[in-house]
Amino acid sequence: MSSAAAEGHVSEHVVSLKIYITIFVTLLVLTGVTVLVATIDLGRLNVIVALTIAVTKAVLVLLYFMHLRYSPRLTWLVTGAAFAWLAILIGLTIADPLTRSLLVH
Amino acid sequence: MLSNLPLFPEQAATSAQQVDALFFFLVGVSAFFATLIAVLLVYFALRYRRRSSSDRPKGIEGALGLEIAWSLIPFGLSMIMFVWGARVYVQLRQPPDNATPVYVVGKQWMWKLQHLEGQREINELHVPVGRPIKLIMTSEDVIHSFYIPAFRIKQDVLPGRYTTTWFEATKAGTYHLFCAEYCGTQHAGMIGWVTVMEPADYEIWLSGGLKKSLASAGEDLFQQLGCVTCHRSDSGGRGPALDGVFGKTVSLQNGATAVADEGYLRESILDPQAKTVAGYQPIMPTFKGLVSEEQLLQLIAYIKTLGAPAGGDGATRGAAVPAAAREP
Amino acid sequence: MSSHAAAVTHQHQFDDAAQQYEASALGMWVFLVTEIMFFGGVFTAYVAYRSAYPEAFGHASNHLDLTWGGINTVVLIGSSLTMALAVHASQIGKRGTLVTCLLLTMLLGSVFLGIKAIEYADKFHHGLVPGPAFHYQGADAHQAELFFSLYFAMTGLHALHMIIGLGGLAVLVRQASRGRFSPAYHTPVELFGLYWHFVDIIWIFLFPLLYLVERHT
Amino acid sequence: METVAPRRDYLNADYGVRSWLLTVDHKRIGLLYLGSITLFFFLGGLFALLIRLELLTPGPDLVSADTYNKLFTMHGLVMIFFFLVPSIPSVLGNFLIPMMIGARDLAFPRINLLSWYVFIVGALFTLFAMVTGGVDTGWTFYTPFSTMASNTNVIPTALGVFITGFSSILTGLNFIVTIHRMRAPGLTWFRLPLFVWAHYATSIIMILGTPVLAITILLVGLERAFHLGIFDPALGGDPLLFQHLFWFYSHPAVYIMILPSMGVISELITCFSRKRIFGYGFVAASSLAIALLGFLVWAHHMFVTGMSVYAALIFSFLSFAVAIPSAVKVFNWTATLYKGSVSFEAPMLYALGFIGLFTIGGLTGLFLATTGVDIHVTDTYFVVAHFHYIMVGGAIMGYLGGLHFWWPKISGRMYPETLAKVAALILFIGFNLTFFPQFVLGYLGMPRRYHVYPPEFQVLNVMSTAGASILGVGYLLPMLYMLWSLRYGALAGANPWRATGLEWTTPSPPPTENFPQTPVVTQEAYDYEEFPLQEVPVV
Repeated sequence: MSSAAAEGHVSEHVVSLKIYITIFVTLLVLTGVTVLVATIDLGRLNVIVALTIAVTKAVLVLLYFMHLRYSPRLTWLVTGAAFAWLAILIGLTIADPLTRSLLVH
Repeated sequence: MLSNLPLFPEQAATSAQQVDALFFFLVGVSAFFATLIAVLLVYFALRYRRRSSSDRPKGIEGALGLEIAWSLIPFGLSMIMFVWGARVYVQLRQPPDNATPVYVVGKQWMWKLQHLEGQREINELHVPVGRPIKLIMTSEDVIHSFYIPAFRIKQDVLPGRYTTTWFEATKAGTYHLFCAEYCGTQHAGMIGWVTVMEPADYEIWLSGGLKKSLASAGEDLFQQLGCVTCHRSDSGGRGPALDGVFGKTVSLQNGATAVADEGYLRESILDPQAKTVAGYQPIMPTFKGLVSEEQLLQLIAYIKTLGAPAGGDGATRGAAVPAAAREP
Repeated sequence: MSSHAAAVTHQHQFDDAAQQYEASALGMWVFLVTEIMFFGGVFTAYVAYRSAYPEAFGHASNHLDLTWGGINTVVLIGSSLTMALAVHASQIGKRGTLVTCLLLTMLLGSVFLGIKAIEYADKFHHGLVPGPAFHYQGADAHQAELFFSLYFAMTGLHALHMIIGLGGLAVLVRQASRGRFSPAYHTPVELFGLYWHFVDIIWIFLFPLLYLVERHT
Repeated sequence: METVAPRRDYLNADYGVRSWLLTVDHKRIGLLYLGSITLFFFLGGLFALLIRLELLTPGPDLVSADTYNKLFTMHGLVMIFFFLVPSIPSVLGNFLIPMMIGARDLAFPRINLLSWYVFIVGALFTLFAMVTGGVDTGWTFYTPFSTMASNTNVIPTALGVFITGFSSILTGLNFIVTIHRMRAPGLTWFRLPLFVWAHYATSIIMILGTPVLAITILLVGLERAFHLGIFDPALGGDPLLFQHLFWFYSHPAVYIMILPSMGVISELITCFSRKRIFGYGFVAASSLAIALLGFLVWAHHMFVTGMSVYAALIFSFLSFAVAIPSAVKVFNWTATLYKGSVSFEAPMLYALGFIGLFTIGGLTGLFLATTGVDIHVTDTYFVVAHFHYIMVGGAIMGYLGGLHFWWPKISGRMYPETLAKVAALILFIGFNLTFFPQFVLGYLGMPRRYHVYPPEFQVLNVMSTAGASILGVGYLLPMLYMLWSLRYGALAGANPWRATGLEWTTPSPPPTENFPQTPVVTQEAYDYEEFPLQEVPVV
C-alpha cells in the first residue's frame, strides 16, 4: 500500500477473512448451544448458562468484528467504563428490591 | 411578631428526641466547618489583599499532609454521622413487636385510618401517650407520604404495597399531619391532625359510639365473599386453613417459602396464583376489584386473629381483644 | 503521493487526517457508550421484574415463537458478518465487494425486520399487546403483561435502531458506489460497522432474555 | 493597542442571521446558547416569582392549586433542563474549551451546532406543552402520578426533556473527544486548566447518565400513550423502579450543574490572588472523584420511599463518601488565598460568594445523607433550601462569575465594574434572605410543593419572598449592564486580568480560528509567579 495509507490511519488493523469466518461460525454454534441448553432443566443454572453464552458472543463480536482487540487502550477504557456503569445501574438498582423484605438486627 | 416566628418544631414522640439529638450534632459540626471556612476566607482575603501591583506572591504547590488531613478528618466525622444516622433509621424503619397496628389508606386527597377496635377516621388520628403505634399503610392511587413533623417520622405510602412506620407519642396535644409526597391538585389539602391523648382520655374516645371491631368486620367479609367455603379451619377445604398462618413461613408450590405477613396476605387475595401454597391447586379466583383497600385491611386483621390464643399474646398479633386487656 | 492522498482531506479543526480519524473513532465509541446506557435502563427494569416474577416470565416467554427468534438471531449474526466483510473490503479498496457486502447487510437487516413484523402481527392477533386489548390465557396475566411490555419496549427500541441502521447503510451504498471510499479514507464504513455490530450485540442479549426463559417446561 | 481599522474577529467575520444560524464556530454557538438559556432563565425566574408571591400568604389567593402545581413543575423543568444543565458547559465550555487547549474548534463543529438545534427543538416541545395547558407532575415525573393520574400535557413535556437530553449527550461527547484528541503540543493532562478538568468530568456524567433519563422518560411516555405497563403497580410494576432510574441520572445531574461552576471558581481564585492553585492534582482528581462517586449515591433521594433498609444504608455511606472530594475543593480554594495577592474585582466577589454558599449547601447535604435525619427533612423546605444553595448559590454564582470574567474575551468590552460589584453583593444578600429561612421552615416541617400552608409558617415565607424580590433585581442588573457594555463598554484588550491560560493569549474578541498559529505549551497551569501583574500595559 502506498504512502496514502500510511498518512491515513496508522492505528487501523486489517483482520483476515479467515478470522471473520471463524468468528461467524463460532457465533452460530453458540446460538445453537444456547437454544439447546434452554430446553434442558438446569434450575437456576439455565439463566447463568444463557448469560454466559450471550456474554461470550458479545465479547467475540466486540473483539473481532468491532476490532476492539486491535484498538488503542483508550477504546478499551471507554468500553470498560460502559460495562462498569451498566453494572452500577443494574446492581445498585436491584439491590433494593432484592433486600427489601429483610430486617436489620 | 417574634411570637409568630417558630424556630424549632415541637418534640412529641420518642423518635423526635432521637432525631433532634442527631440533628444538633450535625448542626454543631456544620457550624464549625462553615465558621472555619468563613473565618479563613475573610482573614486570608484581608490579610493578603493586594497592596501594590508589584506584589509577586510565591507559588505554593500544595501540601500532601494537609490534603490528607482535610480528607480524613471530615471523612471520620461523616462516619460518625453515618453510623449514628443508621442506628436511628433502622429503629424508625422497624416497628417493635408490641406496637398496636393502625391501618392507613391514602387516596387523592385524604387519609383514611382504621383502628383495630373499629374506629374509623378521616384526616385525623387519635393515639394515646406512651404506647407504640405501628402504621400499616397503602395507597389507592398514587404515591403519598405520611408525615408527622412533631414526631419526625415520614413514610411514603405506595399503591400495591404495604409500607410501615411507627412512633410512640410522649406528649398530649394536637399535631400536624401532612402528605409529603406530591400527589396532584389538592396535595396541600391532604393534611390533618394527630391528637395525642392521655391513656384515660383515649379509652373514653375509643369507647365512644358502638363500633364493630376491624377483625369482626373482616370476619363478616370472610363470610360474604365466600372465603370460608374453601379456607375451612378443619383443613378439609380446597384452600389452606388459615388458623395461625399469620407470621408463619409457608412453603410454596414452586419450592420457595414466604413469610405470611400483611403483604403476602394482600397479594394472595388479589393475585392468588402468584404464590400458591404447596399442596393446593391454583384455583382461587382473584378478588381484585371486589374488595377495597380498606376491606383488604379488615380481612387481614381478621386472618391475624385466627388461631391466635386469646389474651396477652394476641395483642402482639394485633388481635381485636378489648383495649383494656392490652394495657400493660 | 498517490492520487488517493489528495482525496484524504481533513476538516479545518484537525491538524491532519490521522487526528481526524482518531477523533471520529473515539466519538463513535463514546456514542456507543451512551447507547449501552440507553438500553441499560430497560435491561434494569427487566432484571428487576424477572427476579420478582420468575415464573410469570417463564410462562409468558413460552408465548414467543422460538423458531422465528432463532432464525432472526442467525440472520442478524449473518448481517454482522457481511458488515465486517464490508469494512474489510473498504480497507483493501475493493469497491465492488464493498457495495455487495453493504447491500447484503441491508438485505439481511430487512429480513430481520420482516420477521419481527410477522411476530408483532402474531402478538396482535393473539391479544398479547399490552393495554386494554391484552388478553392472556394462563396464570399471572398481570405479570405477563409486564413481560410483554418489556418485550415490546426492548425489541421495539432494537428494531428502531435497525431501521436507523438501514438508513445509514443506504447512504453508505450510495457513497461507496460513487467511489468515496479508499484504503486511505473509509472512516464512515468502519464507524458505521461499529454501530451495526452494537445493534447485533443488543440482540445477542435480547434473544436469551426474552425467548429462552424456562423453555424446558 | 486597538487599531483604527476593525480587526477581523469571530463576531464581525460574517454578518446576517444565516451566518449565525448556520455557524459551526464554537464561539458563535456558545453565544447562541447564551441567548437561549438567558431567555429560559428569566422564564423560569418568572415562574419562581409567581410561586413566591403565592406563598406570601398561607391561603390560596394569587393562583389556583392546579396553576401553582404547574408553576413549580415548569420552574423546575425550565431551570434544570433548559438553564442549569446547559448553562456553563454550553456557553462558557463551548466558548473556552477549544481556546484553553489551543485548538481551532471542537472536534465535531457540526455536531456542536446540531446539539443547539436539538436543544431548541426540545425546548419548543416543552414550551408547546406549557402554553397549551402546562404540566403538573413536578420535574421529577414520579410514577404512577405521571403515568395514570395527571391530566396535563405529560407526553409533549416528556418528549421535550427526552430530546433535550440528546443535546446534552452530544455536547458531552464533543467535549470528551476534543479534550482527548485536540490538545495543543505540550499541553499534557496535568497542565490543563482546572476548568477543562471539570468539564471533562461533567462530560463523563452527561455521557453515562443522560441516556438513562432518556429511556426512563420515554418509558413514561410509552406508558401514557400505548399503555405499555412497565411502571404500572396494577400489573405488579414497582413504582420505586422509576425513581431508581430517574435518580440514576438526576442525582449526578446535580454534579453536571455544579462541577463546571467549580471549574470556573478555580480559574477565578487563582487569577485574583495571583497564585497557582493549592494542590492542583487534588482539585483535578476531586472532579473525577465527584463524577464517579456521584453515580453511586442516587437513592439518598428515596430513604422514606419504603426501599430496602440495607440498600438505604449502602447509599447513605456512599453519599458521605462523595462529600469528601467537594470538601477537598473548598479547602484547596481557601488555601490558595494564603499568601496571595488578593484583589476584589467583580468575578472574585462571585467566587468568594460561591465558596460561602456552596459550603452551606454542601454541609446541609450531610443532613440529607444521614438516614435518620433525612426521614424528617426530606420532601420539606429543608431540601428545597439545600439544593437551591447548591444550584443557585453554587452553580449560578459560578456561572455569573465566569460570565463576568470572560465577558471581555467574549465581547471585547469591559462591563461596568462598580455596578457589577453591587450586583454581586445584592445577589449574595438576596440569596441568603430567600433561602436561609427555608432551612428553618423545613425543619419545622413545611412540606415542599404546598400551595397553601399553616399560618405559623408565614413569617419565614414572607422573609423568603422578600429575599426573592431582591434576588430578582440582582439577576436583572448583569443582563442590563452587559447588554449596555456591548456598545458602550471600554475596550478590553487581549488580557485585561493579566491571567494565564491560552485563551488570554489571543485578541478579544478572538479571531474565528482562535489562534494565528497553534500555540505550544511549555508551562504548568496558573504559572502566575512567572507572569506578574506589573507588566500590564495600560489599556
